[in-house]
This record gives sequence, structure tokens and C-alpha cells, in this order.
Amino acid sequence: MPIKLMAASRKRPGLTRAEYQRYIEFYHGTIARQERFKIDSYVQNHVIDGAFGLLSDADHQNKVVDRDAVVEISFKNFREMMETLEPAVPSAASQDGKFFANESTNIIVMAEEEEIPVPTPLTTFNPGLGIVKGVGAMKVLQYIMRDEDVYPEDYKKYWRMAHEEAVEKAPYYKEQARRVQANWRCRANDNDGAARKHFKMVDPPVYDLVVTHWFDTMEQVGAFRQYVEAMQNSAGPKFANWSKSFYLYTKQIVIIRDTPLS
Amino acid sequence: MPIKLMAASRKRPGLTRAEYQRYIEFYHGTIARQERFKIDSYVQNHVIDGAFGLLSDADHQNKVVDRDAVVEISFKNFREMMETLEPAVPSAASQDGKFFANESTNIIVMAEEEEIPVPTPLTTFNPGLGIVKGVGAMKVLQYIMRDEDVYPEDYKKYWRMAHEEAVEKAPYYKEQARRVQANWRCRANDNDGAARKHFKMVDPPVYDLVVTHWFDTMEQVGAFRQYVEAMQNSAGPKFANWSKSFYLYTKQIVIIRDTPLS
Amino acid sequence: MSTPETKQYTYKEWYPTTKAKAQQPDLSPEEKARPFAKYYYEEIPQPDPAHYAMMEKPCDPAKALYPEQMNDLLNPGYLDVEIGWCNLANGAGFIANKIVYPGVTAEMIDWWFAWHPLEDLRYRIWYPPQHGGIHLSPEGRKRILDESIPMSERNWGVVHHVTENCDCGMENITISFFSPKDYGFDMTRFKQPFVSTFAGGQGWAVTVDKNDESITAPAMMCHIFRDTPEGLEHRTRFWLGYRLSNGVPECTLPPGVAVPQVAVQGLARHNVKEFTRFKHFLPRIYAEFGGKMIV
Amino acid sequence: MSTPETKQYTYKEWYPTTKAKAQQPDLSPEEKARPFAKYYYEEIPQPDPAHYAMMEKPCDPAKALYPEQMNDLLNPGYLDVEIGWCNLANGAGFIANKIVYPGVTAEMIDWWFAWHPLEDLRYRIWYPPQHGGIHLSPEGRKRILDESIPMSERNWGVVHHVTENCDCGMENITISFFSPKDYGFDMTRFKQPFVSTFAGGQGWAVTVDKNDESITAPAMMCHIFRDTPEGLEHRTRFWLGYRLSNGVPECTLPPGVAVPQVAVQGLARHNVKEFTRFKHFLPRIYAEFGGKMIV
Repeated sequence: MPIKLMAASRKRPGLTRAEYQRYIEFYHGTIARQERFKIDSYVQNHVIDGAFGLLSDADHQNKVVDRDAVVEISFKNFREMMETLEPAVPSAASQDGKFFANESTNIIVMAEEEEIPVPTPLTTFNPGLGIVKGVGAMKVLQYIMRDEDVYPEDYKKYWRMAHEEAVEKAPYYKEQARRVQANWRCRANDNDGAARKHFKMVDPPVYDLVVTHWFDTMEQVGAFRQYVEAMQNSAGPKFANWSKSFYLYTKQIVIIRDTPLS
Repeated sequence: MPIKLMAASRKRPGLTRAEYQRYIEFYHGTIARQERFKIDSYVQNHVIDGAFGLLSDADHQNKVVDRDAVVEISFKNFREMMETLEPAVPSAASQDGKFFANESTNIIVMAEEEEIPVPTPLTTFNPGLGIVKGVGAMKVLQYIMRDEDVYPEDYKKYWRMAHEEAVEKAPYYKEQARRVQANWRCRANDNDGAARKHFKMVDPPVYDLVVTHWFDTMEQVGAFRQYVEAMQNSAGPKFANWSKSFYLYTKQIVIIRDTPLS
Repeated sequence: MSTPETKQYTYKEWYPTTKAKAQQPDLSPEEKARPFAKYYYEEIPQPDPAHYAMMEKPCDPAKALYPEQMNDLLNPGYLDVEIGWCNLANGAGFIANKIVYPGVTAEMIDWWFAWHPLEDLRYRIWYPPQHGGIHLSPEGRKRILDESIPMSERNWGVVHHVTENCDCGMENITISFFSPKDYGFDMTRFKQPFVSTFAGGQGWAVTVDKNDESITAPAMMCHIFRDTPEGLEHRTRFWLGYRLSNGVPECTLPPGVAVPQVAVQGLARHNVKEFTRFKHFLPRIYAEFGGKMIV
Repeated sequence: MSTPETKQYTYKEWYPTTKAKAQQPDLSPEEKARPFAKYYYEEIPQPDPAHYAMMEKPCDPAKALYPEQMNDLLNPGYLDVEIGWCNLANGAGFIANKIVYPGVTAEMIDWWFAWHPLEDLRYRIWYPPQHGGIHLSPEGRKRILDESIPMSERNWGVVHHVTENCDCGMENITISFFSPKDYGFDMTRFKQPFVSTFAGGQGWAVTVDKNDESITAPAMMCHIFRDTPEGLEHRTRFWLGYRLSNGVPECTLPPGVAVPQVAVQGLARHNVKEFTRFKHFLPRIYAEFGGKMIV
């Protein structure tokens, strides 16, 4: 089944965000297209803004509070992912990270996608023919740190409860969220030494869940603010460490996405 | 003589950059206008982008590699600055920082301004009547860390030499820089315990120099990239620790600026 | 009311306890006072030597069952390999075992798999030589104790946090139990006389002494039971290196990597040993506590 | 060629050496071999008791000179306070001192102020009881050694990094020397017979044992000299708490803060002591080494 590598990084020393995003789109992205290996699809999410932790926090508890992009590389299965990440001859892509990322602070999540139904997948504003649903130009990536007291299996359940509650308590979100996808960390290659080594990470935080929310445009992103406040105040069991959680407003850039000939 | 408080901060936990900039412009700025004390002028520089350190650095050497604004509060003299910062009854402004900034990472420079002449203070693109010079919509703040081997007095001299050399080696900068101002750290209130306490800083890095460069618009900011590379490669004596230096592309927001009645 | 069955650790509390469990400590005074503590001190029956010997060497991989073929277990009769183990062509580990339990019913199986995860001691008495302990999350415990759910369904969606030695050292194994449907069985065929009950899921195993270099290994576990004139027939299959990915079995081994033979054989032997014990012990303990969750 | 005069520490190297200098260690073998080392061991003359006594109590602040009035020093005759100290109304510290040097010329003064910062020992022999050491930056040293610059201008723009005890414990003081014009004198009036030469600048002083709470204190220093029939007349003014900000004197004290009397009096007394020594010592050392920078 599909597995997705999600890599959140920030700019290396010497680069502006614009220079970092230029590099990953036109150099790193092009390398991936030149040496595709078993990549099924590849999208980059270029960060526009984001928030880390909670207003009630006295100081930041995220080790890094700036992220410049999250790349999502999808594979048909785990083995194809590993064949791509660790080919017999090291790939150019694997050596390219140092040219844009502050690699020691990378956060990697190997995730399996779960689509979460939304009440309003079609906009009422200029819906056109009404045949395209579940899309949006504004993509929010929400990294939620599991509360360390909570069992991973209960975490899934509690998040879903809190999500459903927040949707009801955030009417603008309920109206504006076009698509929601839960990306659950897979224990294959359990963020272990090999992964840390491959991605040059030093003591990376481990996220069990990254939720992606799509909205029509940046104009609607306030819906997410309404939702995230409702979720953080949800009545159900505590499941998240919001101080170590963060979210990013991003613009999706497609690098590899095959369109079958019709 | 005028002295200027320059405070570079980043967003507190829970805020996006947009939310932080909204707060400082409309809340913190308004508080300063309501309780002006002895503030002579006050501008905010809202960060658009920036780069920290050198491409050749293996990892970031700046403790914080994201800054969301630099506020510049000018006073007629040191005493009026102190009267404003430490009034008999604590000011609202002094208690407001925690609502937007990650205060422990603040960087404060108390600086004296030195105007550095530029070759081309007037644009050739739409110069209008040609009577307004030395202005620009794009403001770059360049924090340069003195090399620890260099005496502060030599640092001033070496920077100026490197600047003049870089201007010559960066023809586009020479053509596009509309105004340059060197802000030299003043030893009055020598970043000491009192200042750290007032600004809630923890072990802040000390910058002896912040150079401000103005360009017409964001379209010309590449001139700065040309300049900063020339400066980093200047032939003169080593004077800066570029790994601990950074620069910010900003949009200036005026909070307090009196215009005499004509 | 607090009882031994409702004793709950948070995840953060539970995890460090596994190092102690791995040491297989003596029973605590509270555990010794439990009415089923006596089973812990019984002599453990040894496997039938002929049966155990069938785990001596690997079987022919060409005759092994792949997880994609799990529905063949619903066919009448027997498959090519009912007792044995090997590495599959893709490097995964395959284990089959079969054992018949005279006097055991599907109800006993369902009860046992729901009853035993509630306390370390319940798990330890099953096979004291190699069982370290077990724990449930609060939500898992809630379901297990929910009398409105049929016993045969109690484990569906529940994760057993097991500390166990499968002949390769003590490991922490999280086993997510699935309904037969979610596991991948064809529910149109999942009925008597082909099957009486099922207990299975997907596990992730990692050494108790986990460090950054430790491998977390997936496996699919299938215990399927059917009635025979000789008694309840238990057919086990393990597929090491496989995980269930959104309900589909997937070999999750990096290219060129095979599950070590020692791990496959170890689990095969462990399986024979723990279910030999099971055969002798389940009817008796069921007679004492069967059907009840709180004792 | 490396000589004692060209020995150069980086800033990072120099700073930690000040703790040792503050201990006023014995001279090193190399220092003892310097031709002027003998001055270090001389008996140090005590100030004239009547003169020293004038620093016993503060003078009337109403009669003190403010730095904005520095050009009054170019007037013929004398100001209200020529010897004394006090706190000004704004809290700043004021010091005046006057001493006449028979047999001393302006050339000797210019040479001395350029000559002495090249080596710790040159500074220490000036006033061994309280002078710890001195250092220049590479650019400062280059200017001081630049024979193309008139001796009277050598110090302009140069910073002396002094370790000194001004009767309040050992401090590191960075003194930026200025030309009289940059210091604020009216150059149309800066001429004979009103003035023969000048040495002055702005200093920042902080204890050698600096910590985060230590105060870094500014002061303006003015040594102005004019010829009199009795010899060269040295008039000193200090304004403690003032800094030169872009060429303009500014009281840099927080509101309500005054420079402690002990600091003002301490520097006043120190000044009398070190220039009493100066009076007896400068003509002799100038006779030996005058005009030369490398010895």
C-alpha cells in the first residue's frame, strides 16, 4: 500500500527562504525527475507562514520554530521507498540535501494516508461545473505531537474524536475545509538510527500524525485558526502535546504527478 | 545625541508571523503612541525573508535563525531612552513584549547612527521631480558579528574598508543602494545584566554593528546579495564572523514620526 | 472500583516497566494472592518430540502459504505445509503450525484471548518460561471489559502490549488484533465448518533493550480454529516481515533483506512450546474462570 | 622585525591578560632587560600635601566647568575651579587639576602620550603603584609607529586599552583619543599662547572582574597644556558620566543616578598622584629616549 515520506526542513545557513524554495523546486525537484527511481508522486509544500506551540507556553518547546518546506514523496510500497532511498549507488538526491537544508534539524515522517471526509468538499464560491471536489490552493500541514502518556492506538481514536468535535465547534472550518488527510506514522523503519543517518538528523522529534487540511485560498485560512483553537480546547481525553506541535501554511508545488493518457 | 534602541525578536509560541506582525503594528505600536514618554521616533521593520550564516557553514551558528521584526525606537539622548525604558511606574509597553515575542531570544542593540554616503541616492527609474533622495521601500538590516580577534576600534575601520571595496565590486549594488546607515553599538548600558533583565534576554549575542541598506523595491534586493558576497570575500583584514551574522529583508512600518507643521 | 484487571499505566509509565518484566521477576505478594497464581508454578509440559522436530529444518518455500493466500485456510482439508517454517522468496519468514486441542471449544479460545491481556500474570501463566508480561491501553481495556461486546469480538481493534521471548531474547511486541474481515478473510467463506473462530493481527517487535540501531520488525499473526472430531484444531500462520497496510498484506523488508532464519525458527519453536502448554492448560483454567473477565 | 614595541595580541587574546595585569606582577626577565626598566624601581614621589588636600572635599558645583564649556579652557587666566572635584547637578562627576612642570615642553607631552602605549612596562613605569598595563589594537599600533604622522597627532583616533586602578580597584579602561577639533574645541581659538598641546578623549571603564551586573562607565578626559614662565602648565578636566556622542558631550547617566563620590574623588586623587610622578619623571626619560618610538 502507498507509503509517503514527509520531510520537513528549514533553510541551511546562508540561504533566504526564497533561495531555499528556489533550490528545492528547480534543483532538488529536477534531480528527482531525472533520477526518479520508484517515486510514485512527489509534491513540495512551500511554507508561507506557521505557528509553533501554544500561546500559553512561556518559551518555545519545538527545537526548531521555522520550517521552510515539507516535501512529500509517495511510493507504491515500503520496499520501493527503500529502493529509492538507498539504491546500490547513492542517488544524487540523497546527496543534494546539504545544499538547501539544515539537515540536522530535519523531521521525517514515514506515513500512511487516511482520508477524513469533510462536510463541504465543494466551494460555494465559483464552483464552476461542480465536478471537482476536495481541492484547494491553500494547504495547511499540522504536525501533532502525541501526548507521551497516550498509547499510539488510543491517540488515533482520540484525535478523531477531537477532530469531529472541532469540526462541529468551528462552523467556518466546517464550511471551508475542502479536504482533510491524516498521515499516520508507520513503524516500518521506525525513525531509527538508519533513518536518522540517512536524513542526517540529530535527535529528531517523532510525530505520529501529520494532518493536512486544504482550503480554497489564503483568504480562508482563518478557518484553520478557528478549528485549531476548538481542537486544542476539545472536551475529550488529552491526546496531544500542543506545545510541541506546529502547523504550516503552505503552497503546494507538484514535482512528479503522472496523468494517464485518456 | 540621538540613540536608537534596535530590538530584533521572533514570534512567541502559538503565533504565526502574520499574527505577530499584526500585533506589533496595531497593539504594541499603538501602546507606544498612547504612552509615548520620550520616544522621538519609532519604526518597525517587518521581516519578509532573511539569511543566517554562511553557505560554507555545516550548521547554523546563530542561536535563532528566524526573526520576525526589528523595531527601532529613537531618543534624543541616552537619558531620555532610560526614562522611557524604566519609568517610575512600569510602562504598558514594557509588559507588552510577552504577548508577541519569544523574549528570551531578543537581540537588543543600543546604537548610534552613522550615515554612509551612497553613489546613487536617486533612482533612474521614475525619479519624479528628482528632489527626494535616499529613500527606498525595501530595507535590509544586516547584523554583522565582529570577529572576536578584532578590536572594536579596528572593526569600524575594517568594516568601512570592506564596504567601500564591496561597493566597487558590486556594480549593481553601487547603482541600486539608495541609502546606507551604520548603526554602531554604544557602550552605554553595555548589554549588561540590567538590559538583559529588562528585555528578558538569555545570553544574547552581542552585535557591534547593524548596517541598514535601502533599495527601491524588492525587485532590487538582488543587489544586496551581490554586495554581501563581495563583502564576505573582501581582500582586507578579517573583521566579521559571518557565520554568526545575518540579514533581514524588511518592510518598514512607521509608528511614530512627527512632521512639523509647515 | 479498582481491581487488578483495571490497573492502568499510562504509555509513558508502561514502557519503562518492560525492562523489569523482561527479567521475569518472582510474583509479587498481590500476584501470589490471585486465584490463578497456582498455574504459574505448574510443571510446563514439553512438546511432543516428533512435532518439535518438524521445526528442525526449513520447509520447501514453494509449498509455503503467502499471506495473500490466507483464504486458502478456509478450504476443507489441509495445505502443503501445516507444520514448518522457511524464508519466502521475498525474504519474509513463514511459519505454520497445527495442533489439536481435545476438549477445547471456540468459546474457550475467544474467552482466553480477551481474558489474558488484562494482567501480566494472566499472560505469564500461559507460558512462564518465556512470557514476561502484557498491558493494554485505557481504550483497549475499556473494550475488553465491555460486556455488551460478544467475547469473540472483544479483541477487534485492541492492541496487546506484550513482553515476550520468542527464542531470540525478550522483545516488546505490540499486536493489533483485527476482525477476520479487517484481517483480509473472505467473509462469505468465513463460516462453519471451515472455521470456528480466529485470533490474529499484526505485530511490531523490537528488543526490550531497544536503541537507535534496533530494528522494529513487523509480522502478521494468524490463529485460525476449526472443529474436528478429535477436538478444536488450531492452525497458526506467521508471516514475518509482513505488515497489514490498510488491510492489505505488504512485505515491509528493505530490498535484499531477509528475516534471519534464527528469528523464524525461534518463533516457530516458541509457538510449538507455548501452544503445547496451552493445550493442557486451557480446559482447566476455563473450567475455573471461563466466561468471566473479573476474578 | 619583531620588537617589544610590535608585540601584538588579538582582542580575544588581550582581554584575558588583563586579570594578570591587575595583579601587578613582577617584571618579566624581558621587561627587566628593557633600558627603561630602572624607572619601575624608583621611589615614587608623594604629592604636595597642600595640593593633595584640595581633593579632600568636593568643590562648589556652581563653579564647576561643564564639558559644553570646554572652550573656556582656551581663555587666558584661570577658571573658578582649577583643582577640585564634585558632582554636577545632573549627577555627573567633575574633576579639575592643575600642575606646572618646570623644564617640560609640549613636545615631551606629545612624545610621551604616543610612546607609552606601546608596552605594558612603559605604562607601568609612569605610576607603578596603580598602573597595570596597556595595549593597542593592530591599527592603533600602526598609527602610533607611523613616522609620517606628527607626534602631536599620533594618538588621534587611537584607543588605549588600559588596566589601571583609579583608587577604586583595577579597571579596564578603553580611552579613545581625539584631535582637539573632534573633541570639541573651537579651532579658531586653539592656538598659542592659549594652548600648547592637548591629549584627551573619551573612556569607558569597567572593573577587571566584570560580570553581567557590572556598570561600564563613560568619562571624558581632557589634558590641556600651555606655556607659562614657570614651565608647562597642565590643566586636567574629567567629566565622569559623560560620553562624546558624535562629537557632542552627553551625560549618559540613567535618570536619578549620580556618579558615586568615591569614584570622583578616587580619580581626582589618582590624577594628582600620577601627574606628580609625571612631573619628576618625564624630563629625565625624555632626555634618554625622547623622540624615538623604538628603543
